[in-house]
Amino acid sequence: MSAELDSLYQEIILDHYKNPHHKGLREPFEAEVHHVNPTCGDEITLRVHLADGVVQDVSYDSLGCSISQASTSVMADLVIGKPVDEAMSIHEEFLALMQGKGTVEPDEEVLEDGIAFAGVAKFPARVKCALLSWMAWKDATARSLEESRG
Amino acid sequence: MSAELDSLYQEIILDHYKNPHHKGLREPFEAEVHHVNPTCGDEITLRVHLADGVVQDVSYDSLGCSISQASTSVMADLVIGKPVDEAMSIHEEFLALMQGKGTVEPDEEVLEDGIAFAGVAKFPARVKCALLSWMAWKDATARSLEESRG
Amino acid sequence: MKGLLPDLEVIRKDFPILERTLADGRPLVYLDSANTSQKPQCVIDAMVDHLEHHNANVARAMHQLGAEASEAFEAGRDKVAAFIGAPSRDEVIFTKNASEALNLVANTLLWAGPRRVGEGDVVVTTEMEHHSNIVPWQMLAERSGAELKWFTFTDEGHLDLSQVDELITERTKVVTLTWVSNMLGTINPIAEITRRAHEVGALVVVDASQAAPQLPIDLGAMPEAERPDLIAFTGHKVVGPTGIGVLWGSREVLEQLPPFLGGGEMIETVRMEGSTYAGIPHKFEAGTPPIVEAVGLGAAVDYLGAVGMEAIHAHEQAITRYALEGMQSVKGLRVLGPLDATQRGGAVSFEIEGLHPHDVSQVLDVRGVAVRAGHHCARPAHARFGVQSSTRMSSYLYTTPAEIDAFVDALNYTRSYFKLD
Amino acid sequence: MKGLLPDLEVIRKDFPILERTLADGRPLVYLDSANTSQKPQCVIDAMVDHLEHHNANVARAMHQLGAEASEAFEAGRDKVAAFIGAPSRDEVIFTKNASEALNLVANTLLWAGPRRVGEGDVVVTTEMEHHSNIVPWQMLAERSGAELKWFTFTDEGHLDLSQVDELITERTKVVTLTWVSNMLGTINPIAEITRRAHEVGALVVVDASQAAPQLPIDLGAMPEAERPDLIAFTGHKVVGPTGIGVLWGSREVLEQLPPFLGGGEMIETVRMEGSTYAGIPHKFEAGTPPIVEAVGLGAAVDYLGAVGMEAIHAHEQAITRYALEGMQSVKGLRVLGPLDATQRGGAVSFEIEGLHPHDVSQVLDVRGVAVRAGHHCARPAHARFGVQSSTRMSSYLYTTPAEIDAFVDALNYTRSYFKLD
Ligand SMILES: Cc1ncc(COP(=O)(O)O)c(C=O)c1O
Ligand SMILES: Cc1ncc(COP(=O)(O)O)c(C=O)c1O
Repeated sequence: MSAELDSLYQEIILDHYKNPHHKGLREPFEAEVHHVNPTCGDEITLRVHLADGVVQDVSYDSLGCSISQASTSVMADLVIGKPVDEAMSIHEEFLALMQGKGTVEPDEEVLEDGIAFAGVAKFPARVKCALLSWMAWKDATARSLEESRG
Repeated sequence: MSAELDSLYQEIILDHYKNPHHKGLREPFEAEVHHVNPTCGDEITLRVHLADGVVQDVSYDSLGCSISQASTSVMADLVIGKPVDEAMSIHEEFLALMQGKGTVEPDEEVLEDGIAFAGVAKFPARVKCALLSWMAWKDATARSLEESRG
Repeated sequence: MKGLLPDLEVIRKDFPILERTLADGRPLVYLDSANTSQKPQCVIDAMVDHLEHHNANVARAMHQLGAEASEAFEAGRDKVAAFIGAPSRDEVIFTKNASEALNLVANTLLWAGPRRVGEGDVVVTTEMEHHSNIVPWQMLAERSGAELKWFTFTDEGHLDLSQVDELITERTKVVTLTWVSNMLGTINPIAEITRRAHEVGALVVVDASQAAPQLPIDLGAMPEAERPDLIAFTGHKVVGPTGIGVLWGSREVLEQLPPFLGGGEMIETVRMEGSTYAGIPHKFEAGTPPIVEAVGLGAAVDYLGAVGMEAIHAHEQAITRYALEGMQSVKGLRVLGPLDATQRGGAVSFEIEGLHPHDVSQVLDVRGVAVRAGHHCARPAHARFGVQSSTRMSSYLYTTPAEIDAFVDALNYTRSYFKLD
Repeated sequence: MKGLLPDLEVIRKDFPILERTLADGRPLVYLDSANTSQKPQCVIDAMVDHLEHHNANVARAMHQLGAEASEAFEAGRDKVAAFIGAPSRDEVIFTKNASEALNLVANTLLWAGPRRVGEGDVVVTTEMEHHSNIVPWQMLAERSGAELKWFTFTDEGHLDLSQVDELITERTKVVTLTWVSNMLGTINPIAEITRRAHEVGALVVVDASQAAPQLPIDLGAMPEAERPDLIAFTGHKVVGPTGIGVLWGSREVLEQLPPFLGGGEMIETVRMEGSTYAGIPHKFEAGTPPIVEAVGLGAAVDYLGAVGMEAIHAHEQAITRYALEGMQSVKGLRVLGPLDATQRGGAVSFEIEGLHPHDVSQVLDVRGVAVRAGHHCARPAHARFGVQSSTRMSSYLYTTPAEIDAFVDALNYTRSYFKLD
């Protein structure tokens, strides 16, 4: 039993939960979004700052469970400083991992600490928790890009 | 099988169906009502003329199956010329017979040709057919009484 | 007989009710499938298994049972989406029946949004609709100030398409019609009418209640110009349970419509001062959805899919052709609707001179033949023929030629019982 | 333990799902009954028997199967009427769930009639409602121009009745509130509030979704001044199936309300130019009703009646008292709602300092204990406490003290798993 729980609550996840990286809302930003998980009420306000095709900053304020908080922290680590295209493909990779029901082997090269979420994929009800901030990031990034285009 | 059908389609019923009594809309009347059986579309327009506490006339125009047509004819026979109170108690008696699921023994003294409908009570779907005109009559009579009072 | 399902006897074994007997030990000849279909064992078993082993509320419950129930429920949505070839599974909304699905559309069109229907607009329906596709539009017209107009139909039971130009104009905001008539059996030219309606920017709402059980539907394969914007059907007519209906709508249109009922599951955030709403499909699914019903419906459309909708359609046509032939041999019988089996669905309404439909269905019932008598919730279509009601026989994938024989025999017996000759 | 159902082990045997095991072979400890209840075998069997032997459409079908189906369906209505002591069985309307029942009322109040809600009128609800009893009234307020006001509640989870005079005035047209809160567990003083609302002529709409499963309800025995005008509840929480809800309303009020959805069954006569409507209950039941669901719900309320609602209520109180005691022994745990078991229903929401509800429910789930985590469709009530979500345990007639022990153990284990001390 504890083994099953441990596969979900990896040390890395609990560490990020206790000490989230990049937390707080910062300037500058081109887009701010607010996403909610309607089933449980978890919320995130997230800002994206893009420049020269690179994710310069992701800042956020959020309330939620260990999985959603840790996932936000890991996401910020992964995308900040990356070209938008590369960040998007990391997003795709994380999404595929989460939707794979535990059958997808995570690539540590790409996902780094994100591989700790492999266990979450086996808990369908928690997948939404892990994806909340990623979806918010994708949404905000798309808006930032529109902003800069339009 | 034919026996079961015969218990429903008594000769008396088929006779009234072919040669309905008192049919047609006549003057004078105090109330006219229009009732519909929403499931099958059977309709009746019925007028009641009361005077001196007696049902002087019941006239009607109707469209419907053998049971509903015959029942209307028998009803008119039974109530025309009767004091309103007595007609109401005949109505009660007919209602009890119809709702008795075949367990009520009809009283020929009171119901005359109406006893032929005893078999209908065993066909729940047809009870509504037999009652359509009786309900219309009761409604029209109640309105006539209000009319004369008010 | 050509076109019959090859495994008809095997299929009949799937439907436990077909084995029961009625009064006097008579076998059941069920010819009322347009009213509601019978259920195969696999649908019943799927529901029982769900209730006995996986029952929990969905979406909101995060425990193991909740995950199982949610998965079973959403799998029902996937199966329905596959059954009609929906471009996206999120476009499938569960309602309580087809009537609610049609009301959902008529109701939300009254409120703010790009599709809003108002004063001066025209809503077009037809004279051959089921009441469930007339009354909601009457209500919309009354509440919005829009005008309700309708196609009439010919003596042969076909929509009078010469009215198209008059009815479908720049003022027309909605065109709604049935794919297959539940009374006449007519199959309407959905693609053609949809194309015309789309040309003027009107929304097309199709009542597929009688089409879904009988015709292969592949929305994704239809050219967009000819694809209706919304279609509705009902679980209990596609061998599924009562308590569930389906509204499919294109994502674009569903996103344009405001929410319908308010409550749990359809919200994003609720504050006392105001609320925001979830995306589709949840936006239109307030409250606990029909969970065990979605499980049953999923099993039902899987069953139909396994038999094959093409094969079911061919079977229906073969049976209907045989029935039409048999009925025309009955003296004084007039069919209300097309006589060509290839142009119609399997519901055949008729009248017999000198006999009231109640009396016909009564005699048939005593012989074990279950048909429907009345206006079949299509009073205007009856009025069009100057009749108040009719008798209707309707077959389905489990109907045999022998049952049609029993039906025709019973019609002849009825005439003789009432001494018509 | 005093108050427990004497035949608890026998009752548990009636519920097949209680015998199943979860991952790792752990027994199921189902403490999510306020979300949805489990189903006894007799309910499942009644549904199966109906589908296998008596399935047909109701009202409109006049053959033998149709008569059997109609009788079974209407018997469901009789049983529900008896269950709540309804003055008349025609006052029982079947909807798809409690949410639809509440929307039906909020929706029809917008349209013509003596009860119409308009500009300048006030609608009163409370801050402890389920979203399904908030959002419909927000929509009504927005569409009618009426003002929505609400009772707040105290730190102990009781309605702040000092607001009565301010909220219930001559302008108040509707007062709606939950009988038992699904989040706080609070039992509200329905009789008192109804009396006050009736004094100003306001309509009283009670959400009985959590009351019907737990409290004996006898509408007929209530003095008219204190009897709500309408009450709503849902089948799946009273050991019945999904896909069916109940709206009870006094005949007088139901007759004053215009129809809701339009379509088959709710009409008297349909012409293309306009329609007239049937009397209650059919006026509010458009389309094919939840037939097999009514059969299941009838069996469900019969089952509860046979066990006895007084006995079930006593059982719930005993279990809830025991649970509250156990929970208070858990360090850092705070109950959101009344602490006195005699003043509350069996849903107990709580938070544990330093733990997110998802994480609590996750650890519990791995131990086989099914509880709910989130806002339980009562976000405003959570906001009132300054929290975003909570964990909720909810018992029912099949819950044992041993299950409560397992639950409390699991809470302590959760604290230690997350190294809280
Ligand atoms: C108090 C309360 N009201 C309304 C509802 C809504 O019931 P349903 O989801 O069946 O419509 C619920 C349950 O979810 C409830 O607990
Ligand atoms: C053509 C058509 N439309 C709508 C309906 C309504 O379906 P339901 O009663 O399930 O809402 C029916 C069946 O009764 C129908 O045949």
